[in-house]
Amino acid sequence: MKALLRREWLIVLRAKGAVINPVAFLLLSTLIFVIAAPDAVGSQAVPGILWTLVLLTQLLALDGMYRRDFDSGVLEQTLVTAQVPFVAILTRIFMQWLSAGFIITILGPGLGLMLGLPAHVAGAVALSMLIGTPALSLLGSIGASVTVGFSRGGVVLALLVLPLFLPTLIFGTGLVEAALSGGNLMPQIYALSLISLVALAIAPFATLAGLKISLEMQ
Amino acid sequence: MKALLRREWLIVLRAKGAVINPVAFLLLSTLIFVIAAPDAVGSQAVPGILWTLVLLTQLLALDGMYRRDFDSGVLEQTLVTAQVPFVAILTRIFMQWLSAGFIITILGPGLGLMLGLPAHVAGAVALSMLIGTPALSLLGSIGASVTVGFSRGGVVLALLVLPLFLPTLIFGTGLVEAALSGGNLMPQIYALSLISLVALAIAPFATLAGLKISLEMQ
Amino acid sequence: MLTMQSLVCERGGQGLFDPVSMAVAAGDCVELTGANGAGKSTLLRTLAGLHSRYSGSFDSADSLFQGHRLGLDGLLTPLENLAWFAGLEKQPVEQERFLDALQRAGVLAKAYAPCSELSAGQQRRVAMARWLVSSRSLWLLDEPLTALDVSGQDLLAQVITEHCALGGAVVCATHSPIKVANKRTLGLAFTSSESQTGDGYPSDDPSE
Amino acid sequence: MLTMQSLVCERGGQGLFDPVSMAVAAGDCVELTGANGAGKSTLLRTLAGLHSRYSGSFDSADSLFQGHRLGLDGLLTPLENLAWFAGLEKQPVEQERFLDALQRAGVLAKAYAPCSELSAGQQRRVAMARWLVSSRSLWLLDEPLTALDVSGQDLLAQVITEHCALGGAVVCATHSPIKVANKRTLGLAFTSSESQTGDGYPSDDPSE
Amino acid sequence: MTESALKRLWHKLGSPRWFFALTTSWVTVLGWAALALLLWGSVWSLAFAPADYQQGNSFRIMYVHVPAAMLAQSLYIGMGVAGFIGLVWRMKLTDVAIAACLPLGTVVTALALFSGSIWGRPTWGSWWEWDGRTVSTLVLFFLYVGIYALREAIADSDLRARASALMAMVGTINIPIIKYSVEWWNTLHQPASFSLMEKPAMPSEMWAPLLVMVMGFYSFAAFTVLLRMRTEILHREINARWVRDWIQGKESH
Ligand code: HEM
Ligand SMILES: Nc1ncnc2c1ncn2[C@@H]1O[C@H](COP(=O)(O)OP(=O)(O)OP(=O)(O)O)[C@@H](O)[C@H]1O
Ligand SMILES: Nc1ncnc2c1ncn2[C@@H]1O[C@H](COP(=O)(O)OP(=O)(O)OP(=O)(O)O)[C@@H](O)[C@H]1O
Ligand SMILES: [Mg+2]
Ligand SMILES: [Mg+2]
Repeated sequence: MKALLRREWLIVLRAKGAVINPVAFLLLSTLIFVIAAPDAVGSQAVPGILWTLVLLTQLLALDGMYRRDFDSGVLEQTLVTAQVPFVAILTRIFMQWLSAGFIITILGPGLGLMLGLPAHVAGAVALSMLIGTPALSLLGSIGASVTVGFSRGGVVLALLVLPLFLPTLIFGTGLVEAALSGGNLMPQIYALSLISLVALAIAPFATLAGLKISLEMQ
Repeated sequence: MKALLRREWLIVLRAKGAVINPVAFLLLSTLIFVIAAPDAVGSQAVPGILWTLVLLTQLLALDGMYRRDFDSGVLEQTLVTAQVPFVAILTRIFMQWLSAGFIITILGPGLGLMLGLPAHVAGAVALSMLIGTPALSLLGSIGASVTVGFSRGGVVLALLVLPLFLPTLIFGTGLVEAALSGGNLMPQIYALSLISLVALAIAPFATLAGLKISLEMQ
Repeated sequence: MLTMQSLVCERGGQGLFDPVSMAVAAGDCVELTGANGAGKSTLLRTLAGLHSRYSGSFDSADSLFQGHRLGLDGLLTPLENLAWFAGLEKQPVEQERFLDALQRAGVLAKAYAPCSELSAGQQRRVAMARWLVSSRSLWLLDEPLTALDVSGQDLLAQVITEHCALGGAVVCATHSPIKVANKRTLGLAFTSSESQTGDGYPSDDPSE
Repeated sequence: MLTMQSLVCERGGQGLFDPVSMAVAAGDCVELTGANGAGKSTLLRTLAGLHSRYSGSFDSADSLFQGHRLGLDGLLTPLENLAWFAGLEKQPVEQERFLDALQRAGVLAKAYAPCSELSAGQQRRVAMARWLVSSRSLWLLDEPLTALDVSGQDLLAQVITEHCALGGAVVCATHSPIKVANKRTLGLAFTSSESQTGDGYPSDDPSE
Repeated sequence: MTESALKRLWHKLGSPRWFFALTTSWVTVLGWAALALLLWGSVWSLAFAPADYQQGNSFRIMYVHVPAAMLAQSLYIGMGVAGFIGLVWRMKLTDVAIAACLPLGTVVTALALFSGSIWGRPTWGSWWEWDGRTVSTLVLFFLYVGIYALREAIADSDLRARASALMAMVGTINIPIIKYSVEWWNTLHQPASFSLMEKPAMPSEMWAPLLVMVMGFYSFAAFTVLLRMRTEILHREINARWVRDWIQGKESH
């Protein structure tokens, strides 16, 4: 367990890309958006725009989730050697979340301001992302595990997971909107937590199955 | 030349993913957008939104542009064996455009309608993408060639090329907006064509240089 | 340690080789031979649990698997790779042991360089160091001689001999004989056709 | 066909081996030997123009390069891969020649299967078929014996012998001698230290 | 039923021959039922059912739209169930079921979307409105496309089977969540005009034909799926003894 976490951590350190880049991508695409559609800034649509960008960022970060380990044979070793692969899988998912969802959570409020959200909803933005992004990492992991064997995984992955991301998107957006309109946040909070929990329940098993399938392709 | 084109074509046929998927991804992300931000539909911001999504689609399609050939050693062979690697590179870029930019062009008007653009600007949308997307493929190829050696290319790539995409984005959006406001389209058309031509002039050389650098990493 | 009963690995619903039955006991070193495409790698992957399309049955102890892909993380140094692997096996992380293993494998000089900057043979040697660290008794090795220089090939023979002497067992696919004293050989061939039912259905007892 | 004057490949600003000077003429078969990490692959990549960090100079004819990575597209069949390669060399696409080559290499049976579904040795054999198709006279081969079964190794020796007999030349990095009649050997070693300028600067005349 | 008995049943189901024998009668019945119901239903609904007092005849699209929409969802859930069975009991036949449901489901979903938007023209005054049901149907469509792309990408039949089974299951788990979330979302900013989407209190002479059409659609689906499964069985078992006997039996008639 400790050794696994250590490795993940080292990789994050070495391939700094993994950490810095989701940040940069999110910032850049927000920027692009602001440049391309200035009329949208400060509009009703901002929460939705923000969450759409979060989704796409997650998507981009997902693609590499298992690819390196698959190509190098590290994945084989993990499944053959580890007594309980779930630990390894959960570790990986956790790190993926740390290097994407968590950072997104930290950036979220700032981007909100960039897009013209009032400061008083910053908390809500952060909260929505904090309890929403785990679901993205967990569900995304399933899609990544099934597509890692493909030559052109990228977009099949997108196809598979984007529909699964939809509920998170809706409730995440809803939470921010509710905060904007000063409504009650509880329903969205419950819903998001529920989704993340369901995802947590199925993701490890589904991912394991997916990885096994991908490994059999060799 | 013929043989090269044939190979590219076969690959597109085999990895159908490459063709069907940019389509699906573009549709999906537009869908997501509309769901997340219904208030933006039919708003002033639509041209910008549309082009932002096109950019992100291109980005996702770019990642795999040279990766497979790099990992399999096909790239080595091309550079060592081909008298003029430019031909090979241009072939690849062209196919990438066919399987992404061209399809985007075909879809564009439909998506415009989806996002609530009036039907009479459909032509302008298609035009903007027809002369805009080549620049994306060409400039994107440069970024892809430099990052193909990286373990986690995906997001570095995004970082490198998104800024290059900005001018295309701006004028593409501008063209559609001009059509909306019934203004004169010529300036944007010239600008977009110019960008694409400049990109066409530098992309092959830059890509070749990038690929050589990547290959030296081994 | 490993027993196979009329085991046949399948690809695309086709049996690859004649049914294999064999019992590998502690101390055995089995050389797995066969022409290119005979099914050696597939068999090893099956025994390692990475390939589930087979008929017949087998029963094996926890194994160490070394496939065509080495399973080293290019971003990490040999030391870090060993530490990670030990962690997978729930072993304590003791740098000295790892350094000894690397020294034995002859890549101590590269202990602190990222694995992606090692030559083909050097990476192979790091993989060998991993076997030395591992606590598994059954080794499944796929063409371990690849990319090893002469000294490396001798070293490999030594390592295997010792492992068997210590009560381990090795199944090793190879095309050029390994210099191990009393080894057994398992040849894969495809002669008979009744193993080739070709109906595309899984055996009734996937025994999993 | 190939001449090297006191050539030293560098990695991280360090010379890898003692300066190499050699002239390879038509008909020569040169075996490139050296311990793991000696720099064989790097030297071959340099000669192929894939590695530009070296001192000294060399001058070589158009070459066919076979590195650790085979250069086959897994999505395409062997036939299609050969056709693509012939196209790269601006050769006409003649299925018969390709089929002959595949037959010679012993993978005719897989001519129409995607290369990703070939075994390690079968892929090696397809690569060999590519040499047969190629029109290049200088072959740079990096450990071509890898994954080949016994018959494949004999075949390789034959192919190389013939190529040299027809006025070609072969430089071949290997750890186990290839059964070719009158071959020369080029051993890479790192003894002296003055080749190791270690100043990290590229040579002044990369001669490109 | 005890665990072991269940296992035996599944193994029996898994044995193609048994399945084939069992379903022989079913196909014919379902086939004719589908034909009859669809004919009867369409004639009834198009010709005899009374026109809607406010929508006029455009409402008759309902007789295609609603069955299509319902079937679209049922087929996906069917795929999920088949996937589950296939993964747990390693039953190859279930993949044939998935392979059969997939194109049918995609087409039917498209039909629901298409008919819906045609219907939307007269009633909403626009081809498309963003609303709970429209969105969840659209997402359903993409779930289908996703699995389709997945199947396209995998060559080996066995792995294709397992992968698509897995994703079908995951998707099925998510369908209720998607539906719920989307319905909830649509209450957030729903244009008023959607009262029409609520089940209209239809007079019986309006919904009776609808019922017939729904049954027709479902039996047609069951018919095609079974048929494909049986053809696939024959295809795979072609050199098995019982198949030859069966074929001879056919010819002798
Ligand atoms: C593209 C647009 C549309 C889509 C995607 C769509 C989708 C659906 C779906 C998923 C259902 C639920 C079927 C079930 O019970 O499981 C449904 C039912 C229904 N739809 Fe639509 N619909 C669309 C447009 C329309 C329009 C324009 C009307 C008429 C004004 C309409 C009227 C109905 C009715 C009456 C039902 C049956 C009520 C019920 O079963 O609860 N739909 N539609
Ligand atoms: N990508 C790289 N980056 C940095 N150093 C490298 C890289 N690849 C190899 N090296 C170093 O360069 C030296 C020569 O490597 P090379 O692969 O040429 O050796 P080799 O003779 O081919 O060894 P082998 O017999 O194992 O294939 C080795 O010491 C290796 O550590
Ligand atoms: N991923 C795959 N998909 C389909 N068929 C495959 C795949 N990999 C290998 N095969 C086929 O299965 C057979 C056995 O392959 P395998 O790799 O086990 O042979 P091998 O004995 O290891 O050969 P080699 O000595 O070349 O390594 C070969 O005929 C090959 O064509
Ligand atoms: Mg093998
Ligand atoms: Mg080498």
